[in-house]
Amino acid sequence: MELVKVIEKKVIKDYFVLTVETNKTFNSKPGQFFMLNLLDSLNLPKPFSVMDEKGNYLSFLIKIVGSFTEKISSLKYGDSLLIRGPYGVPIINKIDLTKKYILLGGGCGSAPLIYFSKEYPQLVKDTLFSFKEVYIQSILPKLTLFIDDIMGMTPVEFLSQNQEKLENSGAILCGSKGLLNSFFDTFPNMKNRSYVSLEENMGCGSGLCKGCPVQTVAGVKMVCKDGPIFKANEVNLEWK
Amino acid sequence: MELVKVIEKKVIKDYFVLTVETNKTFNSKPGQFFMLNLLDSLNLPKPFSVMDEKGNYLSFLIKIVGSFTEKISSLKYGDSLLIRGPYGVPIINKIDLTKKYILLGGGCGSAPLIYFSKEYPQLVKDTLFSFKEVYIQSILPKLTLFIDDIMGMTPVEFLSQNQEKLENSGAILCGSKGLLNSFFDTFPNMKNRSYVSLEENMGCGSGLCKGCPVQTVAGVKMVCKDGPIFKANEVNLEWK
Amino acid sequence: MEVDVLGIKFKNPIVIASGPGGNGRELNEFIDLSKLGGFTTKTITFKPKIGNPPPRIINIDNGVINSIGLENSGFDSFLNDDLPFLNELNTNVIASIGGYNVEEFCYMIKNLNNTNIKIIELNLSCPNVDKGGDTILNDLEETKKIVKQASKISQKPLFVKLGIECNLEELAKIVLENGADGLTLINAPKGTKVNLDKNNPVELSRGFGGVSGPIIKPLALSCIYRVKKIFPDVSIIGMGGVVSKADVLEFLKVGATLVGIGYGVMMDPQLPINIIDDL
Amino acid sequence: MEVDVLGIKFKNPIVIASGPGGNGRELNEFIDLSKLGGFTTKTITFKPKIGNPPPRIINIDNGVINSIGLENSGFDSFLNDDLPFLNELNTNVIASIGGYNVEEFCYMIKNLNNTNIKIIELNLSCPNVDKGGDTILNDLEETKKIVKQASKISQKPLFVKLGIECNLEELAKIVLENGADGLTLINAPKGTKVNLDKNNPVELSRGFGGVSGPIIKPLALSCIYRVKKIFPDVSIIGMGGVVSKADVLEFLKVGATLVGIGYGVMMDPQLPINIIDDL
Ligand SMILES: Cc1cc2nc3c(=O)[nH]c(=O)nc-3n(C[C@H](O)[C@H](O)[C@H](O)COP(=O)(O)OP(=O)(O)OC[C@H]3O[C@@H](n4cnc5c(N)ncnc54)[C@H](O)[C@@H]3O)c2cc1C
Ligand SMILES: Cc1cc2nc3c(=O)[nH]c(=O)nc-3n(C[C@H](O)[C@H](O)[C@H](O)COP(=O)(O)OP(=O)(O)OC[C@H]3O[C@@H](n4cnc5c(N)ncnc54)[C@H](O)[C@@H]3O)c2cc1C
Ligand SMILES: Cc1cc2nc3c(=O)[nH]c(=O)nc-3n(C[C@H](O)[C@H](O)[C@H](O)COP(=O)(O)O)c2cc1C
Ligand SMILES: Cc1cc2nc3c(=O)[nH]c(=O)nc-3n(C[C@H](O)[C@H](O)[C@H](O)COP(=O)(O)O)c2cc1C
Ligand code: FES
Ligand code: FES
Repeated sequence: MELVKVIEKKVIKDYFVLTVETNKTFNSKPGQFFMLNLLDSLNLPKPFSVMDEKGNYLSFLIKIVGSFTEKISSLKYGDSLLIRGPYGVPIINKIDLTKKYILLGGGCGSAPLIYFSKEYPQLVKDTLFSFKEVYIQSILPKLTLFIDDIMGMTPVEFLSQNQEKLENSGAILCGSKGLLNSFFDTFPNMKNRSYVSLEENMGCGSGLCKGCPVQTVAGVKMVCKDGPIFKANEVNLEWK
Repeated sequence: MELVKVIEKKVIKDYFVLTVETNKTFNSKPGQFFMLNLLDSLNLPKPFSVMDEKGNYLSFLIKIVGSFTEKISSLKYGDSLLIRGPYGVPIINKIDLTKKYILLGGGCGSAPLIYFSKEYPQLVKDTLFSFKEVYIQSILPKLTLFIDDIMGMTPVEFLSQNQEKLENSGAILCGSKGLLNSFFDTFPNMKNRSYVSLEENMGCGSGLCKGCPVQTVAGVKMVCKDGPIFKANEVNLEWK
Repeated sequence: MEVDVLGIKFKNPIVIASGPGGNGRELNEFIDLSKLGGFTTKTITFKPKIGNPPPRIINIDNGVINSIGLENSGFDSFLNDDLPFLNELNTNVIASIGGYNVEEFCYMIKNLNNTNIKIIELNLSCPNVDKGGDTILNDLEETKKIVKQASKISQKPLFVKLGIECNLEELAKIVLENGADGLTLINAPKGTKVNLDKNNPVELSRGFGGVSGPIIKPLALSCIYRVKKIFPDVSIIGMGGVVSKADVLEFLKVGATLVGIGYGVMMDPQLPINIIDDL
Repeated sequence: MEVDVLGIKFKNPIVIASGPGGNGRELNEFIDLSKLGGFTTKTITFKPKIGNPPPRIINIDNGVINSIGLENSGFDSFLNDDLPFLNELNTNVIASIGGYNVEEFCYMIKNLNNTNIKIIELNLSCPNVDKGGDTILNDLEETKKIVKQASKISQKPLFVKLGIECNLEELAKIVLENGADGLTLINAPKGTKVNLDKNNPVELSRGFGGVSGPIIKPLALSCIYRVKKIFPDVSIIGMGGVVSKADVLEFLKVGATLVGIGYGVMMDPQLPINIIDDL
């Protein structure tokens, strides 16, 4: 793993943006992720999508949901952590490049889409980086966000009222299973024009351990290696 | 357990003096010890002898030998830790009060004897708070120490050359098994005038778990509850 | 949070596990044992046992390896010296007994029948004695015989304490079919610590001891879960690394009826009471 | 640190344990497998197995609970698709095989006899399939039969992989007396995680999985120590929580001949090479 240094940390309640300085350029692509770990930890590292890479700086958007995210949220400027990656297939390698896309992110699922919209503006028809609460704006000030609490509705409800946005365009979705399901329940015919970025509990994060399966039309695939981005109509999210 | 606060920490290489502020007066006596633990630790607490108690301040002399002592050595002013105690029988409750004593401490074994000499100067004939290395003086500046490296000999060798110190007096020893054995090998007839403070790996530290046995003339006893101080001729240090 | 176990009322589901709380006298100086759902004695053997030589305690990450070796002053001394004290407590006493053959177990059970103790627990899984329960379990016929005979004689509910170094599901079946009323799960599994800095790098004279504490919690939870799946109605005293209210709820969730605390008492004698106050 | 195991030279004692390294192709993109003492395949079964549904990985303190369920594409696919790649490597390949009956094991062994693989490992202890090795071990007669037959047919040294949820000493005796040449210790013991915040608080669809990582190290060390005490000359591939050079030395100290790394590869694919460079 590579040692990196915390350069900036912007925290607001349960969200934070973490920027680290690296010793090399990783050339990560939107949709890829890194495995992060604390120094001297005997736990497995955990996956986080790149929100931005610029030279020797990598940024992540992280939600505090448990003990690991809690611990990295309390790192200070100059503290070290360990990373390896980038892993996963870049979104750009999977999608139909003749189309334009609505980017729909839910919470931290917005991170890879934020990176995507910066790198490939020509492929983006519109963005819905959606979050429930207003406060998130204070750590992502330069972005136009969709705030449920301001809009008074979810992004899927918003799209139902503005269906023209989806006409002739694909969608790239990244968020909870709830978000994905509600989108495809509402717009079933989007399934063959959309891509979904999946989350699964990960072990190795790098295609070795068979720990992160998803059922696809081509058999069981690994989210970490064959994804996280998949064509929406090729995966079965209900395998239990 | 009680929450206490680090008030002072003096470190020199592998030794440090730790002073904590407590919310109550424990009225610990020389020879007694506390069980110390870190906040949020799932490990067992570990035993440390009191080197001094003054009002709401407790001091310990600690040698860094492993992961726990390493971790407390890196606590900073104001940090919290957990303690419970005091445990063990005060030296004063065990010894023959009609005698005067040579106090022989080896390394951190000096801690309880330093406290004893402060509380009961009338019972002390002489002190040998012995350490191998000179640097220890910088964190125990007010005390007269026996430094092997300065004297060019061990405290037991020194006593062989100054046997008059042992005449008509008892001894209270606290240190490694090596120190105790070398003393009694050299002065076998001191055995029935001396007391030894024993160390044993501890579990509960408070007489519950039968984790810290010593074989005595009266059967198996617990170092934490029945000791740590024992009459030298009543314990078998070779039980294995 | 009152619990009913085979007709016996426990004022809460928290019991002290056998061992770390001794026979109660010392622990009662720190906490009021009458606040507990129950108290399990340190395993009593027919004859006194001097226990293993030191060291008996090896610290490991999130746990401890112990090699006490069932130090106790024997069954008669228990009846005369410890039981009167335990009888005074307003809590349910569980008597843990260990033995080498069916006669020893039966002698002890007969005598316990005439006392106030509420449950008899056969410790067939101590990792720290060369002969005894641990080796009895390896002999399925002997196990059957002892449990059958014990349950015939016992006028108290009979629990059998098992560990994980056995075919747990099969053994559970055997002891329940032969008359045990409940199971205590789990005893400390065997563990070894190596200290490369030492001349004698394998710690503990027997080369291993029993592992307790949070480090065994996932194993303990799975044992209870698996047994409960096969025997949904069996009463289980669950234990292994319980040090918080959340741990207690997790053990209840997988099917424990009562929850034992051993290591937690060594961390802090006050811990069981803190948990009870919080339930 | 060359090691000789039953006449086979290992350039160092480090082998990849079965499972976390897959069948090598993916891992070889991160490290040069030829630097390893050996590489164990993910357990191969006669027929393809789709494995268990997600989640398959549950993080716990100092370890992981996995419920992969032996996902693999079956023995024939292994021979055709994976073995040619493994043959190219300049390291000793250990083939881990799992089965449901003696015929399946024998078919696979016969076919492995004609290959370059160096050791055959019978995985009789996978915690994550409902039928298979785990249940074979509960039937001592079936275990005897399989090991006896396997060792008769095998022209390669035969290792048997055991876990701790069995009477280890007795089983070790049985498999060695019936022709096994060595033992692999230990497979992941069964563990459960409860997440009180969830609707379905017991994680993993089967309610438990196999526990790996430093959390099982004390248990693994004691298994090896205890077996080695009874069979001082047996070759053992030791594993369970090895993540550092010190861990490797500890496993060698209690009697392992080779040391397997599984979880360590998941932490950091580079880890086995870092350790080898440091030995
Ligand atoms: C490819 C990928 C990219 C990711 N990118 C990001 C990111 O950019 N920002 C971010 O904040 N998070 C991201 N995650 C999720 C992140 O890895 C988890 O939130 C983190 O591992 C939780 O660790 P913890 O110890 O804090 O919480 P835990 O204590 O492990 O978990 C807390 C709760 O979250 C649930 N949980 C844990 N991991 C996951 C998971 N992977 N999926 C769904 N639920 C889970 C647990 O079941 C539990 O209920 C990503 C996950 C994947 C697979
Ligand atoms: C009654 C009593 C009073 C004590 N008072 C003091 C004191 O005032 N100051 C002080 O520095 N230490 C004292 N100790 C010892 C102290 O408890 C240990 O040094 C400490 O627990 C080590 O913890 P660790 O995690 O840093 O080291 P570990 O990693 O636990 O151990 C490091 C090395 O030290 C050895 N070791 C650990 N504990 C003991 C022990 N109790 N006896 C002998 N060897 C041991 C280990 O075997 C190992 O080789 C006392 C012990 C007892 C029993
Ligand atoms: C120091 C110590 C002594 C023990 N003595 C006994 C005993 O005498 N009889 C018994 O059945 N279990 C004994 N145990 C095992 C505990 O009762 C319990 O099964 C095990 O430690 C797991 O629970 P815990 O993690 O809460 O301690 C002992 C455990 C420890 C740590
Ligand atoms: C994700 C994962 C998959 C595993 N798959 C197998 C397997 O297919 N066959 C097997 O014998 N053991 C398997 N194991 C067990 C390991 O080989 C090893 O016995 C165990 O994990 C302990 O070692 P470790 O702590 O180094 O991982 C697996 C372990 C993990 C974590
Ligand atoms: S996490 Fe190991 S294969 Fe995906
Ligand atoms: S440490 Fe528990 S009795 Fe002494």
